[in-house]
Amino acid sequence: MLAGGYPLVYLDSANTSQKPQVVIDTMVDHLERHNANVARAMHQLGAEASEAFESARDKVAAFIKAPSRDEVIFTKNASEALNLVANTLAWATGDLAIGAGDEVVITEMEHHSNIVPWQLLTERKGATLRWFGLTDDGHLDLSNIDELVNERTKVVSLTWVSNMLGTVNPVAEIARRAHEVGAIVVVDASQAAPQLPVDVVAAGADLLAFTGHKVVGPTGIGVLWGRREVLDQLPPFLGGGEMIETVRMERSTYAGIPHKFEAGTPPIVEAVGLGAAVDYLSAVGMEAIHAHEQAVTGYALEGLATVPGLTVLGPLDPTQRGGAISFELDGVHPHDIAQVLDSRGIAVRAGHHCAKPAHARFGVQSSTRMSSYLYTTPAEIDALVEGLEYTRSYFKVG
Amino acid sequence: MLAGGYPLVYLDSANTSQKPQVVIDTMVDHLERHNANVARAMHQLGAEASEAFESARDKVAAFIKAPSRDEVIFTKNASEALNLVANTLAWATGDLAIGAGDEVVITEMEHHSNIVPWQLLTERKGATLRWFGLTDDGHLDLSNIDELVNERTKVVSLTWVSNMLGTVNPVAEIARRAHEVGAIVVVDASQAAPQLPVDVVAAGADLLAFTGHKVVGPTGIGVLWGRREVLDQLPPFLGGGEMIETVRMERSTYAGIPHKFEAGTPPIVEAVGLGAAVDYLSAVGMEAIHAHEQAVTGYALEGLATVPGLTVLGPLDPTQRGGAISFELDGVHPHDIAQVLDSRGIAVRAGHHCAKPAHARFGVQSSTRMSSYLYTTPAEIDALVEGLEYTRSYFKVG
Amino acid sequence: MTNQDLDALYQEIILDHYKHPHHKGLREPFEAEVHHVNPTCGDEVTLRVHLDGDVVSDVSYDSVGCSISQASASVMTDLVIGRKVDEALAIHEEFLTLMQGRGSVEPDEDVLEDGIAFAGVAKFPARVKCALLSWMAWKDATAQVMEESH
Amino acid sequence: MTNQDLDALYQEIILDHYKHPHHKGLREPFEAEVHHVNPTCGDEVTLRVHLDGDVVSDVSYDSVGCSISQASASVMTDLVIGRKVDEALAIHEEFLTLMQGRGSVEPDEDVLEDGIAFAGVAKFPARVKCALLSWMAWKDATAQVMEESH
Ligand SMILES: Cc1ncc(COP(=O)(O)O)c(C=O)c1O
Ligand SMILES: Cc1ncc(COP(=O)(O)O)c(C=O)c1O
Repeated sequence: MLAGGYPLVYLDSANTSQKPQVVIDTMVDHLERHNANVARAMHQLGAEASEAFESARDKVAAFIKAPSRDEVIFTKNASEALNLVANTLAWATGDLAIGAGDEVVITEMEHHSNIVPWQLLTERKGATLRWFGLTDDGHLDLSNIDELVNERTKVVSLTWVSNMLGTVNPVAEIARRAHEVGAIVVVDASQAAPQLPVDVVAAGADLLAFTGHKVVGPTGIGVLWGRREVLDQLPPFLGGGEMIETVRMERSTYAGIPHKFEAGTPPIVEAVGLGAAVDYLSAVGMEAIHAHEQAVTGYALEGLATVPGLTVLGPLDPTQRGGAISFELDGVHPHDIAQVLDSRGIAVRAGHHCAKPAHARFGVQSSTRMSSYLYTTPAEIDALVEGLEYTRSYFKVG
Repeated sequence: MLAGGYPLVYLDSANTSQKPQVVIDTMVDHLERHNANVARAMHQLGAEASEAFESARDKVAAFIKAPSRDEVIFTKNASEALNLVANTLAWATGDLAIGAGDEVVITEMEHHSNIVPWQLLTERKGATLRWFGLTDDGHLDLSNIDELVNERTKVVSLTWVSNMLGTVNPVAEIARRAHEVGAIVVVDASQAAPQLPVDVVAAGADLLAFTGHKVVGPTGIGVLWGRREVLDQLPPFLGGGEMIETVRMERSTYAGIPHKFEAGTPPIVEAVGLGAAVDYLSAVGMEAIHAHEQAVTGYALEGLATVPGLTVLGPLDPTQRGGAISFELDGVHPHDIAQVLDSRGIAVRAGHHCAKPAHARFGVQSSTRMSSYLYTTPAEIDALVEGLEYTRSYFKVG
Repeated sequence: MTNQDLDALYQEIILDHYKHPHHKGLREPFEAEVHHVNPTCGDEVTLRVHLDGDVVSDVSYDSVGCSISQASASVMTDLVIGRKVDEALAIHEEFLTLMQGRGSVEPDEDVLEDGIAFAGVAKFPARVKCALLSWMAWKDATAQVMEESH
Repeated sequence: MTNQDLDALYQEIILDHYKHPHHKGLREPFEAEVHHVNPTCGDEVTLRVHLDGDVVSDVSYDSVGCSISQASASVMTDLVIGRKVDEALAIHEEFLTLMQGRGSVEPDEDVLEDGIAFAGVAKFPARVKCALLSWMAWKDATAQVMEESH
């Protein structure tokens, strides 16, 4: 119940998800009864904390079907995971080194967190950033893939599911082309991991990132998965704490994966919470969650189509998209829509959703986005549609 | 109560502190009732989450007497904060740029997290890493400070309180010399912030780092404070999310501090927990905590002196040191000491405590460390001393 | 939030200025042009200032944004055009104080005129930035002109 | 942890090997020398392997570490010196299985001899690495010799 007496209609799950009680309870139990630092401690609490932390790694590895648990690296969020890759590539030597003449390919529908790291990398190393454009119906324009992804391409980094358009991209197909030319493939699964069954190998990824707070886990935790051969070749990212093998003042040597990339005290209770979160999702079943998402999205697309002056940005076929639906409403700015909806207890997002280039592609400054999740009901979609009608009348449009 | 029926005697607070109930309750309340993403959301939950997150920044700014709240940057731990500085310096231009011929000065008593980032920076940029040595009684050897910190010095980075030796370093005095030659001063306050009243300006720091989980806050959150002029000059660290001003595919511009250094969804509930933690410490009073720490440390040093064959590493005067006491016990390896103590419910740390060079300086591989905090009682110190006697008899030494 | 809060936010005056903004469009002459963005939502304003001695003789702008940010630009131009720079800056201060007061500041109609309609906005932290966008751009542009003329 | 657990960990056999380690010290000849570290605690071992055809004819070492890691090195040398390499590797496998079994594996005294005393260690995850340090070093060094002789 919110101020104003309306029940909460939370349609902002692509921004962050709500947490099941079991996630919160698991975290509280850990903080109250097993709180200690990990890896370093020999005592009972330390052993309990390490056990809980490392078993969260096992759970995440199973959740994304990682060939090895050691390939799962805990970061603070998806952004750090993506930056870890771009940042270490800046210092990589050998095959992975990037320099003048080399190209990095992204797409026009990326979240800023999968754009800016590559801008920084290519600017700093004198390499070139290129990208897939978008078709009018919100898909990747793959018509020039063979020219775009070529023998100069060192990295192809793309989102699996767009957080603005909802588009599900043919990741495995693009990965095939990238691998043909010897590029590595980085997949931003921030919106995919919450909604789709993830199999990192089947996806064709060399590296894959997602974030805890969107998969019903806590903030402060993200995941980078990488193929062992790639992770082994990358130089360390942050230095210190337990990422070392041995330290002398003159020189240090580094631990193997995953610890090599986990400097300092990791987000322990956050990893434990994430472990509980992926267990929760697996118990519900990712297939079932995906089916529910498609049903709700289909229902929402139908409902939105009844609102005069409303235009959906992105694919209109629910079987080809994720649960985030961005739209425009003639004559009312997204901020104002979100504000009126909020006065009725309906939480949506207004703005550029950290995807300014995708907005620019469709000639809009900002949009309103509703995003559902496993707890979303058709009645909540009805409330949204009614709320939009009310918004139109409030601003006297139409 | 632990397995074995002993009450817990937690003497590993320099590793991580236990949390007061109010910190846990504040986090649970946030997760259950105000969970949303920050900055981006217009709805009520979003406003509540943003308000809670940003007011945590105010609390931390007050806790360390920061001249401006915008100078407080949330990171995932102290290690990330220190790496953020070393990492952005690698790409800095102008006054802060570091290259061949330049020198970075650290000390032999640093935690690995304040050694490895500077090794990486100096190796990568062709600069030289130098360090203060230690005296036999565990102080910094300042005899050669005028030669060591010279006009080639760009950065002096040192710990305020040693996590191994307990030594409290004369940070302001060293900062004075560093500023004379135009170097910037980075202070690792990971062990100081829990125990001493911190005033970043009085300390003479240009940048200062500490970590949430050692100040009765949660894991997953750390703090970097920096003088605005320095932070403004540093290039961005991680790219993405809310660290931008505007993003086009060709180029982006960046937000001002603190957001420039906070890419992606920040550790929200962790910041809220940290806010509750520093409020708790301030309510108890940092002066009182410091006095308690000195009293307990004095009592512990006396107690340890009664154990035959025990040698303390570091200063023996409790007024000159923090609460971490590392020691050797003739004929018993630290692992074995920690194990026997654990069988009596006493939690200490055994190993190199992420300070291998300081151990090497004293010719030891590893040591046992007891570390107290505001909740530590003299009776717990008595239990430790008894436990050590028992350890000696168990291993039949002396 | 209640319906009352909503109506306090979207006062008639605001909606009027939104539908019929004053002084909109980019005009010549001008001594400084600035471009400001609200990073969180992407709202933008391009704004020009023309000073005639110490008088704000024109402020013209082009902007994309919500009702609050559009109406605020319109009201701002009404308030500053024709004033002496220091008077206009004082009005800017007064508006800033109102916006940052979280709803606890009583606005002075003699100074802020239609600007008092924004009193309700101060209770919505997420919208305060919208209301301030064009004011900040105006201050920035004016400072640039003043600087150059020194 | 109880006192019983503690006694299960620190069996007399372990303490004996700790106080009086077998085959300690670095000796010649050798075909490979390795240096292994336990990153968490800093324990170290330098270890040399001398093969004579397919027989482990000497294993010598210098190490710093706790009772478990010291005793384990001593027991290991007892078990592998004089064996054929593949037999020794099989014993290594068996010891590894015991250590990673979290206390659920029943050790075979015929194969592991004094090594069965380490059964209690398997219940202490933090100490398993101590027990394995020298075994891993031996395996690594042996693999290096085998590789070179191909
Ligand atoms: C002096 C010192 N510096 C840095 C750190 C690193 O802190 P964190 O592991 O939280 O990054 C610690 C604690 O481990 C410490 O004691
Ligand atoms: C597609 C996509 N990538 C990356 C991110 C960044 O995630 P985080 O903010 O947790 O780092 C998000 C969410 O904000 C996203 O939707």
